[in-house]
Amino acid sequence: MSQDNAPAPYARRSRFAPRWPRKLLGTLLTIAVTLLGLLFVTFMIGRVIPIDPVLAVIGERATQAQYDAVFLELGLDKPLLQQFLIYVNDVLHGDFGRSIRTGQLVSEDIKRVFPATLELATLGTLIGVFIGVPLGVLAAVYRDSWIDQLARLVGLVGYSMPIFWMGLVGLLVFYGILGWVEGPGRLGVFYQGIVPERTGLLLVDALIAGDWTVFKDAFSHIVLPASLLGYFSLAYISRMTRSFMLEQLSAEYITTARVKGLSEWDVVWRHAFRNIRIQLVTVIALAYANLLEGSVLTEIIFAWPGIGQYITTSLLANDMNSVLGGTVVIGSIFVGLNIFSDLLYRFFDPRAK
Amino acid sequence: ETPPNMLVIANRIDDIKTFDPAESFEFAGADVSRNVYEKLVNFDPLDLDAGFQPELAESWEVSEDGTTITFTMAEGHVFASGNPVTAQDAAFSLQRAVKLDKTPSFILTQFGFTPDNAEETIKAVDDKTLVITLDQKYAVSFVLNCLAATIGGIVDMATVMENETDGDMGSAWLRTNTAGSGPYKVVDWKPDESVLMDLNPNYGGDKPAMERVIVQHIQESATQRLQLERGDIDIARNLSPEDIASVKETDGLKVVDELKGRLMYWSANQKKDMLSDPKVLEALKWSVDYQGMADSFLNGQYTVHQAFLPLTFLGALTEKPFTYDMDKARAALAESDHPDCGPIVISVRDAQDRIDIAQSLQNTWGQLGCDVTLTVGTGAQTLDRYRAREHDIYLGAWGPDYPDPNTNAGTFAVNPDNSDESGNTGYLAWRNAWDIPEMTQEALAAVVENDTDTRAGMYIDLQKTHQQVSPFGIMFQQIEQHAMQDSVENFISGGATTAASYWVVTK
Amino acid sequence: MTDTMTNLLDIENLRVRFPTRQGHFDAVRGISFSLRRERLGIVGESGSGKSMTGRAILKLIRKPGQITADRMQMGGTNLLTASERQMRQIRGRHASMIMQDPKFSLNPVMSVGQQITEALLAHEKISRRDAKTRAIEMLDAVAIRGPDRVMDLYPHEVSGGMGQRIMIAMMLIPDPEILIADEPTSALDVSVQLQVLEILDKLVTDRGMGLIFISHDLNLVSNFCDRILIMYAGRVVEVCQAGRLHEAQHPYTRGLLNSVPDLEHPRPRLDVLKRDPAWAEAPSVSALT
Amino acid sequence: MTAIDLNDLSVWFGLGAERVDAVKSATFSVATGESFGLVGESGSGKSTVLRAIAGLIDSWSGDMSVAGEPLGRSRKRDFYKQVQMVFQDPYASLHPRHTVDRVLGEVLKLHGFSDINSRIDRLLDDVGLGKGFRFRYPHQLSGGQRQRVAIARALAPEPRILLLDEPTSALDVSVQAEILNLLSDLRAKRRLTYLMVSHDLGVIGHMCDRIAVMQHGRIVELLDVAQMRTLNAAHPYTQHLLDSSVRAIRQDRP
Amino acid sequence: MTQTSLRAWLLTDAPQSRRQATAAAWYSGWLKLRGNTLAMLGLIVLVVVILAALCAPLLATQSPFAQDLGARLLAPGEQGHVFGTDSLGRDIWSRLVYGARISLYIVALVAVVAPLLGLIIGTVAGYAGGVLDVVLMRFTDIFLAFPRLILALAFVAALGAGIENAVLAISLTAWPPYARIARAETLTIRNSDFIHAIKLQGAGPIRIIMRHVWPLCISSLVIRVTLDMAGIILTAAGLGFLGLGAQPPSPEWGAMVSEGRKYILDYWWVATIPGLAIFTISLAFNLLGDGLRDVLDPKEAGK
Ligand SMILES: Nc1ncnc2c1ncn2[C@@H]1O[C@H](COP(=O)(O)OP(=O)(O)OP(=O)(O)O)[C@@H](O)[C@H]1O
Ligand SMILES: Nc1ncnc2c1ncn2[C@@H]1O[C@H](COP(=O)(O)OP(=O)(O)OP(=O)(O)O)[C@@H](O)[C@H]1O
Ligand SMILES: [Mg+2]
Ligand SMILES: [Mg+2]
Ligand code: NI
Repeated sequence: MSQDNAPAPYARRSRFAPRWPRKLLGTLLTIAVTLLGLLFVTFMIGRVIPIDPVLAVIGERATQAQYDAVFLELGLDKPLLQQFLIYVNDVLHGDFGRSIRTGQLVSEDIKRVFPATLELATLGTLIGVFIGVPLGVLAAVYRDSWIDQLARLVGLVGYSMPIFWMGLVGLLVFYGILGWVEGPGRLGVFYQGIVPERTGLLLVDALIAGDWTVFKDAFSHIVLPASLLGYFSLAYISRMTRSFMLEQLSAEYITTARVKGLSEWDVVWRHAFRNIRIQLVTVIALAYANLLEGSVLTEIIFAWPGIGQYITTSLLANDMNSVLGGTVVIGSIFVGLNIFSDLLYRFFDPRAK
Repeated sequence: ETPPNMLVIANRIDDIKTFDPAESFEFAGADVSRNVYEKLVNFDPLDLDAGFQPELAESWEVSEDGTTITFTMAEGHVFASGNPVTAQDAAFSLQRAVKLDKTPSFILTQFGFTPDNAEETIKAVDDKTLVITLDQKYAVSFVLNCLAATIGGIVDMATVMENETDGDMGSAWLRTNTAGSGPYKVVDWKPDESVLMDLNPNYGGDKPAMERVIVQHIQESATQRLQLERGDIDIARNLSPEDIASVKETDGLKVVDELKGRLMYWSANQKKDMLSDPKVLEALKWSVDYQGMADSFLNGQYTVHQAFLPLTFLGALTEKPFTYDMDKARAALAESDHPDCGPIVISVRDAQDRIDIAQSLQNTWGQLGCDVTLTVGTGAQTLDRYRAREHDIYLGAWGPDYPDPNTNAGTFAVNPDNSDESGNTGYLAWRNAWDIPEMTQEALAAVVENDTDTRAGMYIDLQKTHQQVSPFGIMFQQIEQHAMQDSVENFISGGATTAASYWVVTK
Repeated sequence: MTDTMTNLLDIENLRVRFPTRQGHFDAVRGISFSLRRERLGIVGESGSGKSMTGRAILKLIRKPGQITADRMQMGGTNLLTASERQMRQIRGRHASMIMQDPKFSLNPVMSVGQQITEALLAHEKISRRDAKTRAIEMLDAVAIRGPDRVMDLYPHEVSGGMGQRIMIAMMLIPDPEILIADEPTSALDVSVQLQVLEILDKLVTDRGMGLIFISHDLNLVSNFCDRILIMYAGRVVEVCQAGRLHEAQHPYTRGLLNSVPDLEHPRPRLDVLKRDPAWAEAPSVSALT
Repeated sequence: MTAIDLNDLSVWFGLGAERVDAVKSATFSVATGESFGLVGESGSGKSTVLRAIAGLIDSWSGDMSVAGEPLGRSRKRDFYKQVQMVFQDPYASLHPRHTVDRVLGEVLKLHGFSDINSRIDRLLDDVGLGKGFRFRYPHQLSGGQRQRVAIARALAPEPRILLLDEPTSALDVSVQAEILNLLSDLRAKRRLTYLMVSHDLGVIGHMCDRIAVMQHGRIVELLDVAQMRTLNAAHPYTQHLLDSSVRAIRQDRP
Repeated sequence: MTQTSLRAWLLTDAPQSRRQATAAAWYSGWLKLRGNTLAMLGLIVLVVVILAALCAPLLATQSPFAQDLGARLLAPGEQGHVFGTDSLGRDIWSRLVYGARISLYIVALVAVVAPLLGLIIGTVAGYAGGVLDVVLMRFTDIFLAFPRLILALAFVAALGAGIENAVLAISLTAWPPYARIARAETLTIRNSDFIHAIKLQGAGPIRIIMRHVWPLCISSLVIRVTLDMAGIILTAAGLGFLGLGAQPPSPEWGAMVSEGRKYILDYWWVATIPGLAIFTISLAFNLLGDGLRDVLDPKEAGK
């Protein structure tokens, strides 16, 4: 089913402005409203949680005087709404505050951890797409045959496995026993700091620097967690592809294509697949967004210093600045991907114009 | 395989917030600090039992009245920047810690230093002489032990002040940068990921064998072990007992045990009627399977210990009066006012070893007839409740803040004002609402006793009473088990008194 | 013309069977007919198996469905034994089919031009450019104005009548000998309907094509076709010459004829068809020639 | 007396640049007991007129009155005791998860009838479905049977006026005959007024007394059935429509 | 009634009573489901798990909480422990069967709360349209854009750890997709003729939403929910993994995996057996959900 992934209907246009600026304005307004809401909810959660943010700063041994000083410093004496407005104002100036936990600017932290997640999620999604889509198409074409059943089983296994358990087992087998891949972390210790950091994406940086040994090592580190995440999203992508394809393959225009004497390959890929591309983009965007936010457990197990782990650890340490910052980033990406797939939809589907 | 001049360690280091010695108060931070900053006095990693030794200060003199200590600075210590270490640097560093008044500052301020008087009380007379004035007489060992703590690290005044912003005395810069005279300097720190240290080219001591040290943050024990087995790391510091057991069996790997200062204890809130009944407390203390836990899931990582001073500390009490004895426990409970034992809630934070201990307590106390439930929360959550004195039983761990017996005596056995208003959250006795005016006096008396043996005796007596009457059920002392490649020698994580030292390691 | 007498298609005892949970269901039950260069109409009520017959000829029945027959001969080819590969050669090239509803039968995300040239490129070694020229000519031939422009349109941008004509152009461009038109006009307005029929008519007369015209509109078929098969419940109950439809004997045919309200001949009540179970059981009437 | 009176009715959809004027100042009236037909090409606004009368569209201007009562923006339940509608597609007009019994029962309950059981039986009888159909789901019914249920539902509140939107266009000719006969019978029995849309002039000619021809949202001509039969139309569009529905299709027929 | 006549009674196309109509509708769904081997496999597994949960006291060989520090980490089969023992010497098999209760409880609770919330918000937004739609959908978007585990963690942190709170937190994070589905479904339904028809009887919006729109949305929700079951258990397990799910010593499966992960290299079964249990039950739910898709999807039923 595709309904749940349908791009969000964006706010109604005002009556006055001409068409496309109005559309743009509406989209921007929607993003703004959504993000503001996101900020508000996160902020409220941060304040409602019955954990003392001051304690997170000063730790177990502090005296009451130190406590009071930090209380004032964090602006906790001000009314909630004012605190929120101050926060929004800061965020608008690109200032997410300082992380209590790492002692660094949250924006710096995110600049560091986000590329790690981005790299992992991107590779994971690519794996998911390159295996999941053909698998889904095959399953649909050979509906109810053993291929379909196999694809279903493979997909559902991916959907059902506890990812943290598979992570540990994968690590044990492929790293511990077989030694096919490198272990936890993003890069072997000897390779650290060799290639200059440009994008923060190690694979890309290594390519830019033309350093193959670093590239190989980084790839060997990422391949296992990425495959796991890929497998997880593969499940979702292939199930969705299958149901989209089934819908298209039963459409009348497919028979038309067959009547023309087209080969099966053309019928499936040129005709049916063309029609699901756009739905598929939405699904892939969603899967991608899910990997960006949802790989916390994988990150922990593979010691992957990514944003999921960052936010979770921060949350457990009640480091709300980091949590808010990370959430805003992930939320924005989510909204961004949503809008991107919406735009793609408008751009590619001749019917949407 | 790791290169011969490089040490790779897997450890949980996500608690590092800063490297600034005036602020740093975490285990992983202390490890870094010890290798980067030198102190006036310090511990020799190869002979920790010898106690503090001269380092930046080559000698010191105590005035007649015991309130003034004059240090003479040693030659040949140079900061990584190339600046020599002077008394001005030392004075600046200590004043700075007092003035910044961050969490660990109490270690210094307990001697009467305040942000206002710091410039007078801590003073560099010349490049070589530092004079410290205390508000009263203290045991010299107490003072010097405190100066050997992380907060006693001496920073490079010139470099730090160059990087000052908004009058913060360089504290923003020192979070992520180091300016010390120790064997190493931090080259790169990626929070939750790794710390990279290289040699300090100006280090005055012998050139360490390890020219580069990398500490990687690896959360999972299984992951650390796999890395060790594959030779990707030299040392794994957080292996579970089961993983340790297997490493012991593996060729080419070895395990080194080191007693740490961390205690595992439970404590009962004295505001709760039933839990303030001494007989109930006694019953609870008898019905803990100390040895069973130490031999099973805590195997090798904790040793049974029942006094508030950890072994290897001055005056540590080795007696372990309580065993797992259900008969005695039942008898004690029967004598109490609560023979049926009411509901008990154990607050425990979300760490697996603590949850395991809590489950064992739940099991054995359950056999007494108590209805025990657990609430697991994040560290901050449980601590919050503890500080607000809302818990029933808190299952916690306590590590000494500085290498002097007062660190634990001052919190387990001191409670100057038990009122809610006083908010004396720094004292564990207060957190458990345990009102002990006499014991407080006794503990404070030990602080000023300058004769070391007498002082030790005072602490032993204090602990003996404490063991029997306190609402604290101290159960275990931590043993850190480091698993490492056979070739690694001299890795010492600092025992109960200090942190890890990398500069003596060879392989 | 001499070859108007040769049969383009011979079908004997054609069955289309679908397995269902309650046993199997025969949508077409043993019908026989042949097609020459003529207009052969197939009429019958909804579900009587008209479309299935059309699709069975091109072996386009979807998966669980099965086709059986004693004979299926198209020109020199035995369709029964033809492989899927051979069938692809036949489809489009030798026999084509116009689908019921242009709205659903054109690929919504491919331009009209792409869809038409594709049919050509699948069968002939021809450059894209030439294919395009041919496609424009073809669109012109089916009376589409501004064919260059229409080539770049997407199906949702053309009206139903245009869509139907595009379908026709698409199916005719490889120049097939047999065209099956499945209710090509039922979705159209009366006026557009006429245009489409005119085009089809011209093709049969000018190109000598064989046309199978499927419809449920008796009047239309009787006016347009040469021969008519009347289907009921998967069988052919009657075959007659188009001009003589009004003389049809079978009660089902008569019933159908009488139930249509006629503007010119009003009746107070319409006759209602009384179905006789025997109709469904009677053997199929052969329409072989 | 007039059952339906439309004066200068305009209906539009959407706002601003997207506005579609579906009906433009339509004016006609239907007498009580009369059967009035609405014809025109696809998209000319026939259904829209019916839906506006039924109160399913808000964006309209002009005057409408039913049985002498002017209609406002919202309709009371009483209005629906007067006017009911039958939709084009019997496959879409029944709730796929409700049995016939439930469909009719709910309507009767909404209109406050108490003897629901007997009424359902009677309604089913009226539309020529036996009691055997009462507990079936739509998927167990043929198209014609579904349309009968839809008609039964429309008859349930005992309305005076039925709006029929192409009630047979989705059906076979043979089934169409049954439904058309049923509608004629009901009209005779219950003295109903019909406003009926169809694009099949044969059906309209069979059922209606007068017709209105619509093109591009406008009513271009009103004529009675006799004029229609004699192909006597003034407006060229009507003429064309009549022509094409009776003209021979092949000119070259020998 | 004999068997054949019962079957005929159920298979009838012309039911004679309300009861028969409902029964026949269920029976035909059942037949369809039965035709799907994999879905049946899923169903059977689920039935077995439910039975196991119900009969836990009978099946368990000892108390799920009984510790025996002397017999810890035994391998499957040793000393009569079918699946071995865990780190506190508790019998894994007994914990597993008792744990089934908790896992099923979580699933059942979430499966009721989240879709209901989504259904209400989605259908109201879809049916009302206009400002209410925009507001509700913005609201949904905000929650959808939230990192899910983070939101759940935050809720749990706010409410305190524990299974009920975990369930609540998961529900609060799980509803937005359901709201989206329900809204999309409502949008297609709300302009259909049968809704017009009931409007023409003067029915009010609440009645239309509850009695006419809901029944149609529910089928696509049910399909989606069964597919999500696995995710729910896994999220709960994930919370347990982070120590925020069920409280020890409760034998919740996720918590069991999390406890056992320390031992995975040498005592693989401690984490693997509950892991396999989670895997099995979620696979079962997925297979069943996949089958239900065929049974419930009105689009398919129409054909
Ligand atoms: N996949 C299928 N499985 C089972 N029965 C089918 C299937 N496809 C079609 N049928 C049945 O085959 C019969 C013939 O269908 P067909 O489409 O040929 O009818 P038709 O005469 O073309 O009707 P219409 O005028 O409505 O197009 C119908 O009763 C239909 O229900
Ligand atoms: N909900 C709507 N939103 C926008 N435009 C609409 C809507 N409903 C109908 N229209 C437009 O109004 C015009 C009239 O539509 P209407 O359905 O009344 O035509 P019709 O005469 O009934 O045609 P048909 O014979 O095809 O049913 C058409 O152009 C149609 O596109
Ligand atoms: Mg057909
Ligand atoms: Mg209409
Ligand atoms: Ni979907």
